[in-house]
Amino acid sequence: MGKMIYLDNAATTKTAPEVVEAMLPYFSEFYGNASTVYEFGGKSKEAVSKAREIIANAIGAKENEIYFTAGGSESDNWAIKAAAEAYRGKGKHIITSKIEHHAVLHTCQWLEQSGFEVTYLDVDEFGVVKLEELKKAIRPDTILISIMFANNEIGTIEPVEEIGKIAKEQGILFHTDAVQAFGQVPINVDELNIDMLSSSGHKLNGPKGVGFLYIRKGVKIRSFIHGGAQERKRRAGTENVPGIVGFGKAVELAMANMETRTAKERELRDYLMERVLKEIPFSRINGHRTNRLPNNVNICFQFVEGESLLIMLDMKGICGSSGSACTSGSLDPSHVLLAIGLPHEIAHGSLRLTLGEDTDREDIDYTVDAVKEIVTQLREMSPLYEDYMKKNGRQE
Amino acid sequence: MGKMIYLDNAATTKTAPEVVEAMLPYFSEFYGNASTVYEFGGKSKEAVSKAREIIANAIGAKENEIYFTAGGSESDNWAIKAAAEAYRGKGKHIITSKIEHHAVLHTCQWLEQSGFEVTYLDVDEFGVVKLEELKKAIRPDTILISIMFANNEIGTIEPVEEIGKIAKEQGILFHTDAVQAFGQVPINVDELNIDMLSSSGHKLNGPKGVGFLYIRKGVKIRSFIHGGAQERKRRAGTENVPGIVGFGKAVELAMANMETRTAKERELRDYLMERVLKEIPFSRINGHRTNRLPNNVNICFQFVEGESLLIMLDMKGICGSSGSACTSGSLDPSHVLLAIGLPHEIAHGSLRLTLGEDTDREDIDYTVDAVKEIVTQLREMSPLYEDYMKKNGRQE
Amino acid sequence: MYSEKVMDHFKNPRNVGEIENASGVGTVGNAKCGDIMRIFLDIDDNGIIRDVKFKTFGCGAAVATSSMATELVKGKTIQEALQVTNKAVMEALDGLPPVKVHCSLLAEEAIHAALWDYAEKNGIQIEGLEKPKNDISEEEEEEDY
Amino acid sequence: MYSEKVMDHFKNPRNVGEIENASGVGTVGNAKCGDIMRIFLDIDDNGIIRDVKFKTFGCGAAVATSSMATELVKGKTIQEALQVTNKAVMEALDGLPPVKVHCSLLAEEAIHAALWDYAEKNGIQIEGLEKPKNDISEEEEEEDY
Ligand SMILES: Cc1ncc(COP(=O)(O)O)c(C=O)c1O
Ligand SMILES: Cc1ncc(COP(=O)(O)O)c(C=O)c1O
Repeated sequence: MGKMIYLDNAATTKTAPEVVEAMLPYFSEFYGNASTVYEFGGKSKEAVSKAREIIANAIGAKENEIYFTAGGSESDNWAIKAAAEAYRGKGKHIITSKIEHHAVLHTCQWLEQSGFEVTYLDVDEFGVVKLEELKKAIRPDTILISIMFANNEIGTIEPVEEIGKIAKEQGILFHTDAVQAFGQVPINVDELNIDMLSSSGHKLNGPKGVGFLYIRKGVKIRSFIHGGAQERKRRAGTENVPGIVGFGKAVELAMANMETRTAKERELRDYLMERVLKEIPFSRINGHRTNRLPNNVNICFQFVEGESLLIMLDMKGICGSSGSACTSGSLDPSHVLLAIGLPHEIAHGSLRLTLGEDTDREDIDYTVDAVKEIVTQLREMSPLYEDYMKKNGRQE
Repeated sequence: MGKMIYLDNAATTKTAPEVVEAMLPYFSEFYGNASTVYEFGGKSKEAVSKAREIIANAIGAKENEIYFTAGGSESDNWAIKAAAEAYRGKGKHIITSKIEHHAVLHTCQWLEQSGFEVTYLDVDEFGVVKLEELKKAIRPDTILISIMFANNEIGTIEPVEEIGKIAKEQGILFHTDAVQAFGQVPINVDELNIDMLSSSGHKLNGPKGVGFLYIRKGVKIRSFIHGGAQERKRRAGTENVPGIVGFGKAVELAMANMETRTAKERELRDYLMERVLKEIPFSRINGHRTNRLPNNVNICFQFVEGESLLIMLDMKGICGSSGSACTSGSLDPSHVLLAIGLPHEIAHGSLRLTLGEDTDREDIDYTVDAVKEIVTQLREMSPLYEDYMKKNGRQE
Repeated sequence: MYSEKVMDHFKNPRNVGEIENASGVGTVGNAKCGDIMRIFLDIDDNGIIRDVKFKTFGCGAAVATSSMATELVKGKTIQEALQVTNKAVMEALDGLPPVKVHCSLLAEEAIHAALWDYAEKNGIQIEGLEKPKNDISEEEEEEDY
Repeated sequence: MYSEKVMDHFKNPRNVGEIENASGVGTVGNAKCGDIMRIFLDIDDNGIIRDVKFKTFGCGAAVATSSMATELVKGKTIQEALQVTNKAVMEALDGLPPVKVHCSLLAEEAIHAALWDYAEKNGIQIEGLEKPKNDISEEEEEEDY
């Protein structure tokens, strides 16, 4: 492989070498089942406990409020389906937003098939959930509000504190998908009145295939995966000890350097956005300008289609994404970009670049230069650009 | 740590060093998301494809019939809940057995709460499902038969071929939990008429936190974890690339040496059982004598309680289990031992020893000697033994 | 994801551009769905496609199928060009991922549209050519469980 | 899982055995639930527990609580022995896992049962001692979500 500039950290991240190192002993040395009587299994149990402690501390929770899962999608499914099951006696109404990850949206749609009613809140042009709409949407039978902490495509950070306050005042459960936010912005579940929170290891330099769901003490949701008595009888399945240990280590690292890391990313992010806006015509930034994830850039290039752009970037060694990686295989443009009001043809031309700890200014310069060149090239072969130019003349 | 003899391979196994080696590049080197456009992600995708191919070949399935999950519990939950959802139009009756793993049993119990009817078939004294009972249990509205391939506690292998035939004749879906059997006995899903099959990586020297569900083409069950389009839109969540790669490697290794490995285990297993029966009075073997997993020994020692036995074995460096590891934390004796007709007080005194590839005769001898000594010691302090002896005299 | 052939035609698309005063121009697809193809034909008096160019807004497969389709019709008679089906384009590209099959349909339609335009401009009828839809409706792919 | 104290009392249980012609013997629990404790008391004329032995069929916690309970009542007066609650036993063991708390209740009951037997044999009444249940019903643990 030649040069590679990895700018798809919102899709997944490199597992930090320290994380792999922390995991290694739990594969072939201390491989015991954490739910056993003998001391050898106790080593696994201790390791899991330690990871749980690190994670609980990172979000201001208690250890017995952290439940390990297989990732963000499972956590989202669990939180929403089990809340629906547990609180259906109270009501059948759920509130979420139009820009949630599919793990939330498809789960809600699934619930609609069995009689639940879901309000999908609009967002403003920056992708911010409208609080007034939220308040209006609340009904006596609303049992759950699920709004993401930060959006995975356009990086916008939602007004979680206000939402938590509203949910608490109304006595409604509040779940937040913090898969993108955790490790990027400080989170305290008590201060923010969060009842449930989803997270995924591989988004913050931890391993893939492990996540957690925070469930506030007193929230009476039950299991999603039924079976053995693991995770205080709430999540069955032999504990993924190496995965959990790695996740714990990743969180430890992320918490330790959050301030310096994100400060650097924020600077590079803003530099990238500025250069693009200045140097590439017919481009626009998606998402909130300042209230956004430190590492997220999302841009639309008019007259250009995203996948072509990605492949050409790939030819130059740059990994980026167009919409969420999870939606590839779909033909529709990103539901998030549509929700912030972009027309389909513009939404098709989006590019998401998400920075990592190791990204430097040189990477950004190289990337902007490449994007500039490619966009020009693609526009040259775009019938849309041709039409536009014929109508409006070559000058800009 | 001093000497350790690990005889709890049914709870979990050591991840083979070759497996760890195969996984390693996918943490920090080829860490790309398998569902991306760029070539870097293509490396992950290829690795996942290769693992899928190995696994499909191992059970005579097609590659697009293998769906990766987070483990056996998820696979069981998925198969049963999604089948119930998809076929509820046809009927609401499910047949399973009394000796299934809790991942099946608790899932069925959960379905009962929403109007499904479940028949829990009895087993005979050896733990074999009674085929006549199965036939009688079938109703016009039966939509699913879920019977495990081999039992995790007593090792009995079920008459899967006959069950598959019956299910096929009656046009009923057949799911089998092969978490313990896969890698230990040959499995061909076509020959056995299996429609869905659950497996878990860590039971055959693969990593924890990864499993698969085989779903026969044509079986129209949908997702259990909703969200992104991974696994042909049927199982959401960023692919656990290292876990899947490791699972593939483990299956490759297990298939390559199955015959020699299990022949050796079978011999040691029989040797262990013989020595115990001969040398320790008031002991009995649970499960089928011959039609059992090559590595499984399950014994009851009258007048003795299992946990005490385990702790004392642990003090001598021997890791064993009493009932399923997953049921620890529970106070009830194993539902499997009760189902084969053991009274509670005998069921409490069970010991499961499950051999691994590395187990040798010396280990077995050391273990039998230890068990003998400990059982004697525990009986000396057992009021049940005292009562029995007072009634029946010291001679045996 | 894509075959080498597809990648080759994407990376080095043949016949990109416009033909001024083309004999026929056809545009199909719509930006809403993310694919627009425009094909320019230069047809001589003998009904031979002397030159062909395209412009495409779309994914890698859209660009590659456009490129391949232009290659397949270049130098051919109108009747031969009509035989260039989406299957032929796909085969020439060593296949396409299932979700991208519609791109090859679009390429076929784009050629037909350009030929239709040529026919209309010249007041002739081309045997076997029906008025092309200017869009290929995107059917929800079948879940082939 | 268990504290060091529990493990110590499990590994080296104090006062295991029987007392022939004991002043009082109490057996509680049932094999169905996996725990049976039997306590033998040797009580002198001044009502002092001169010796105590136990036999237990049960888990690690059951053995350890039996052992600790015998230690706590040895050399004590009957009235003092009555004050040895399950809490006292648990504290002396540095705690027990929640699922094992019932073992300590069993130990308390076993002592009471042995004292009751002593009282009956001697036709006396011990103040504050109620007829012990011979079993501790296993309540489904609370799910403390
Ligand atoms: C028969 C059987 N089914 C299912 C499972 C669950 O597998 P896992 O713990 O990997 O989720 C196990 C193991 O615990 C098992 O032995
Ligand atoms: C906001 C958000 N939620 C949920 C998920 C799902 O997480 P995972 O793929 O780890 O299951 C993702 C990532 O894909 C995400 O970005």
